[in-house]
Amino acid sequence: MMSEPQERAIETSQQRHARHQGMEASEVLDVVEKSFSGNPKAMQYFYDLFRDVYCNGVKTHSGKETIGTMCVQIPDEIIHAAGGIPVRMCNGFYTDEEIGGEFMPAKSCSLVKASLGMLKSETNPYSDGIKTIVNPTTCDQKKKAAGMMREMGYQVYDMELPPVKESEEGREYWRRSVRKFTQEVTRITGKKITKKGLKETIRKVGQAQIAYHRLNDLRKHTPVPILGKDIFMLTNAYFFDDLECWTQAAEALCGEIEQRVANGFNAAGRHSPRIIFTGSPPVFPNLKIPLMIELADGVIVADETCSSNRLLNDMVSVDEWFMYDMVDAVADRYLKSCTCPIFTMNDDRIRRLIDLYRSFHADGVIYQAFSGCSVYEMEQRSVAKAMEKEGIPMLYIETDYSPSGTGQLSTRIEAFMESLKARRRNKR
Amino acid sequence: MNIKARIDRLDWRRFRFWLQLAAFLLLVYGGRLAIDLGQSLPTFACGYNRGATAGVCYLLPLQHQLAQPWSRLFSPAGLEVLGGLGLFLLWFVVLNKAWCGFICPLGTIQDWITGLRKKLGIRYSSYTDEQFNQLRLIKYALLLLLIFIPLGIGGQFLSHDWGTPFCQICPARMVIPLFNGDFSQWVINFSSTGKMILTAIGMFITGLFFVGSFLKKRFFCFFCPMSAFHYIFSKFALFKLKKEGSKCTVCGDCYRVCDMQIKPIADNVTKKDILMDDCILCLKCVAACPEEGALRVDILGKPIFEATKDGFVKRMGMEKKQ
Amino acid sequence: MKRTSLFFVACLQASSSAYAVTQLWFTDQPADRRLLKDLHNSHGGLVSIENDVYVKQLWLQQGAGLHDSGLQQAQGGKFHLLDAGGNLMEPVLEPEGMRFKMPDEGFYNAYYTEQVLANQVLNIATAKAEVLKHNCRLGHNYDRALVNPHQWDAAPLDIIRLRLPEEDFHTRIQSGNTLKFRVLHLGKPASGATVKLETEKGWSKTTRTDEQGMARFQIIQDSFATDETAESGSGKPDADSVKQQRPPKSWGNKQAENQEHNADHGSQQREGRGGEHQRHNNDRFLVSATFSSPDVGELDGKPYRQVDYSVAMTGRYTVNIQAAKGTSEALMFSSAGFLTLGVSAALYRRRRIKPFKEISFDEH
Amino acid sequence: MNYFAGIDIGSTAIKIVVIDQDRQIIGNKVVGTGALVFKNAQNAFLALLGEIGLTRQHVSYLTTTGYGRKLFQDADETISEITANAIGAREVGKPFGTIRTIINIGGQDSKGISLDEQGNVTNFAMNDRCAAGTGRFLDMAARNLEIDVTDLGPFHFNAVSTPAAVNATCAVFAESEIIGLLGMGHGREEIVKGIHFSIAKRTIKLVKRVGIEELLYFDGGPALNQGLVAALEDELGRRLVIPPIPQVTTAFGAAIIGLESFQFEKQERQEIAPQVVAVSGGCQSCTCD
Repeated sequence: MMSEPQERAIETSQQRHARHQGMEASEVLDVVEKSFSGNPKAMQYFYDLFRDVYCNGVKTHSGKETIGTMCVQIPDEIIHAAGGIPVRMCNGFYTDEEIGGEFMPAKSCSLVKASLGMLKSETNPYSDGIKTIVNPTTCDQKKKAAGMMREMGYQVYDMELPPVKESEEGREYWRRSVRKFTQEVTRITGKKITKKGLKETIRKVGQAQIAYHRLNDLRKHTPVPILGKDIFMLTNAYFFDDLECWTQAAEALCGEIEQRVANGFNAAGRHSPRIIFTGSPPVFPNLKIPLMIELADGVIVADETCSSNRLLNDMVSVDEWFMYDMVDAVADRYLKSCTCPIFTMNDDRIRRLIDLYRSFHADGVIYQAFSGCSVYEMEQRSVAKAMEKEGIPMLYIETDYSPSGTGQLSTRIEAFMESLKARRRNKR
Repeated sequence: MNIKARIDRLDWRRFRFWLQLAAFLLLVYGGRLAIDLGQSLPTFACGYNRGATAGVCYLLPLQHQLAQPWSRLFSPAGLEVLGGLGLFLLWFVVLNKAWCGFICPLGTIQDWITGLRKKLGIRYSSYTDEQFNQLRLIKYALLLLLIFIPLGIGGQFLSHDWGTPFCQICPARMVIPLFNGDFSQWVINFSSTGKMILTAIGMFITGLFFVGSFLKKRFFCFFCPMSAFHYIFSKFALFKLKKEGSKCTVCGDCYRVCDMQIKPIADNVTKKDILMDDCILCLKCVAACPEEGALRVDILGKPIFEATKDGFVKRMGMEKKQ
Repeated sequence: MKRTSLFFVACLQASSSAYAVTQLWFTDQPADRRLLKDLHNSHGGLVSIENDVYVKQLWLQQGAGLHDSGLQQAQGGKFHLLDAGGNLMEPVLEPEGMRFKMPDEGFYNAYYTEQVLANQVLNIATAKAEVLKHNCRLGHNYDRALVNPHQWDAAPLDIIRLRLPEEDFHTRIQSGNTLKFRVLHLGKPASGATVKLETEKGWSKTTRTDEQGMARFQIIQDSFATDETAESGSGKPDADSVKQQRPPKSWGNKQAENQEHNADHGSQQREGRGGEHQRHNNDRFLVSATFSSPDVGELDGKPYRQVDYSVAMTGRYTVNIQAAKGTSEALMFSSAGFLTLGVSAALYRRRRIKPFKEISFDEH
Repeated sequence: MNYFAGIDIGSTAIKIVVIDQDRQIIGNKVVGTGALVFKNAQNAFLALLGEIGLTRQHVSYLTTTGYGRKLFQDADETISEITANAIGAREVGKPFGTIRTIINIGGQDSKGISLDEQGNVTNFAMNDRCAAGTGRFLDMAARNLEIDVTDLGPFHFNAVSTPAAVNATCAVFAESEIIGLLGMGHGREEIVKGIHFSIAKRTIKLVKRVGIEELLYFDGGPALNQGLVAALEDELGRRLVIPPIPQVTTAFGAAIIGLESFQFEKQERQEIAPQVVAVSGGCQSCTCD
């Protein structure tokens, strides 16, 4: 006797999307957690956080005013001061990229496609719903995304970012944008920004930055005490985690890593080449290239990407703690030192890379560009030239979120690691 | 913790406040204790602060000496001008422009006025880039005038009424004696056309000085011919402001806190010796730099104060509250 | 020859006026104007500089007053010199006067004494000059003793200007100041001596010394104007003439400025500077003292029954600078500066709230 | 006597080389990859050992390379084909001088590798996912023209008139382009020659990214194709160094790396040895009697 087939509820689109996301996230989390021995214990907070958010459907900011941000240039301090919670919408899911691909050109960059794909899917892993999205006018694709997001029904605030950051006009333009945004964000959250409140959030974000810097400085040690994939996990968590929880967890990690340094612990292999990672940002779960590097016996000791280093590197300095001065100071932090390739000049980025290479005693640079991200693709040439001039080996990888073609990529990465090892051997 | 690390973590603002106060008391009241540092001080130790100043600003004897008859000025006896200059350089070479940032009484007064503004919760003003570039030339113009007018007197092209022209318009002459209860410089001198014009301008500038330094940090320093004079010799000074361009992220933190709005401190990543003409070497930039070793102060090539993350965090009040 | 004739004139004058006595004093103005170019103006008047040492040259002058005088050659009198420390030293004598080096900071005192016997009256005339040596290069940390006057006890008649309160090397005597003189006869106060102060302008006052040999003058509040002020002042220095005068409202002219460089020339014309305050205007004054004692004696075999002592020296005074200074005007100007910047900054801040500054084009 | 083996598991063929400690090739074998990659490789390896009279135990160090390198779990070391290729070329090219640039055309990818004076990889470039300009492209073309791959060389030299222009860079589009050319009446010889020039141009563009320096070395299966060699030389305007057995350079390089690693480890062991003795004296955890 065959039992009567039970009436089975078909997944809603949100459920389906959550399942897709969960599948993808847990696959990457498994690699991150299980393919490496000796993960720091304090990293468990972050592994669990990702699993909770992407696989178990835990909403970290339920019931709070979350404001989506589309790029690293949106001042967190100001959103926090207005009682909002900034959540970075840059997304790394292939699932979402495929959704985005349905309404965006095939040649557009994976990150923008995935970010819009997630917004389109109407699921939000972080909170009950995001109504407002702050979109800076960085690259063309993000600029045009604003219209699409409006179509999807989001309230989009266009934050004007100048394409030139060296000029005084650009600086003044951006300061004006941030001042206007400061006013606007209070309208969104309905809470006034006070002098004291802003000072406090500058301090809080500053503390997160201090924790990050502390951790980052530890990576200068040989042997390197922590793998780059863990740092990417940590900084990616900053996208959406509660600021203070994040800082606390990062400080706990610092403590553990400091102990490791004292013990001479080596998180990587004996001869692992030390890598500086740059270019398009690895955003969870698209940690494809970083993981490949570290699985190929490399170790990422530093990075220059907007999902990690650029997110937390530069700190706010205020001379007089007045609203005017603080807002301007915050504005400067997000413009002057930003090494995003959307600006006309890229000298700063090259200089940063060379400095990272030297101060982190690195062996080589790996430059990831998402195909379709024309600015990173274009800048590759000048960076490669500068690196060659400095005698810094660099591997340029053009890639996207698709899981295919890994064989080719891993061959290249491994060959690069082998050549770095040979280079180091010869130097000795 | 070694001394260097302690210095790097120093609360620079407070340290400087006390240092400035000490220097102020020494220069403005030191004469009463019979302290005499001579007449070649590279700072506004105003000679009109009679009986109380512990030394005399070099600009006063310089203008005097240059006003000698040419027959004497351009004779071997005129070499005495070089003597004064030599003494000036001896003072200057040690501290470089830190004379402005730490010792100059007029600068200290401006900082106090700024402090008052801060207490009142009024924001400061700044020049736009364009204004900055136009106004910065004024101090050179003043320097040229304070050299050529006395020379003109010595050459009998101008009357002695135009003697010590800069002192006549310098607000230090009016302001510093006030601290000794001496109001006698607050006069227009009608005894001659030149004196009258100069003292009138001087009084006008004194008025500007009070408003200006209230609204703008170190308002007068921007026009100070002493600053321009310093800059000519600053290359040879032992005290140096250095920048490690490769470590700079061009975040502009240093520029933000700069009282003198010196932009190259942030933007110039190639120049190692970053001391600019407007600089008062107050070292606020070094204190506000979050990049390890990007800015530093050297004496004789030895770093004595260096930008550190640690120090930055402490000075910005971002340390974890215990 | 000339001197004798002058002497007679003096005697004639003496008969008409009790005080019109011929006096001897020193001047640092060379008769030969060509010499001026080698002289420098120092704190102590004209000097020449030899090997970086100030050298002062003084010439003798004789006459009844500043306007009635002429250069004179020494007639067998004696020169004496006190250095900055008050010690006697040897000057270098020259036909017309004396010259001496001034290596040290302080006041040098030069004396010339001459004796003439006539009509059974022995005239002992002394010329005196008090010359300041000061160079700002050497600093200002000097001893009070350097500022205070020296005294030469061997002087037949000496007149000493006592110092003004808080006088230093930079102090100028200004019109309106009270000057104190002490007259000494062989180092002892000469009471009852006649002391006359005469300014180049013609204002003069005569007084007698008290028991301490002291005489006081308040120099007339002079504006160096050739108007009534100067003339009306030539009486007694009463309270009215000392009263502060408002500075005239017309200021200097070109001619005045050009004459400025020759200001040290006593006999120059001042007519061109009507009604002006000129800070650098300075005038000389001549202070002289005469003293008689009924001593009986003999000089070169000729008897005398009375000795007339005289001494004279010049000094400089300037316009009272304080009188030429306006505090209210000063406050007005500083307020103007205060307001200008204050208002413009306020306006600027207001205007900045508006978003953009438009670029304006020139259509021509 | 120690022996070292290198196995290059490529997309179309498995190449095996066994060397002795004097770096002399004792034996080599090339078999098709097939679907059962590991099994085929294992069998071929054992067969080769049998042919030269050795057993697995004689092989002191086994190095695998190629895209299937990770499948061969028996290996002592896996190495990327780029490094192996470079080391192999350095060794093989020694009689000709110092190899500075390698052109490698394999089954599914083509590479340009530049070496420094010591034979270390300084830079390399690979074709992206597309199969254009690879061995697979030649296979496809030969199939379309109904000739054997080994005949491509002779066909190239038999062309009498101007080679046909083959513009497509994509293998799929090229197929239809070839059919089109045939339809227009072009001779197969001219088409073959055209294909060779097309591949040559494409390859040179790739190699230019790493910089072309003297000497140029060309290997991989397609290096057997004299026509393609001629086309590359003509396009470059220079002579190429072609190894005697061009397919096995990479496997040979892998074997050399195995040899070097073996010697390095041995040397290291000797260096560390005295310290080990000193430590073992105080060993408490040792349970043996």
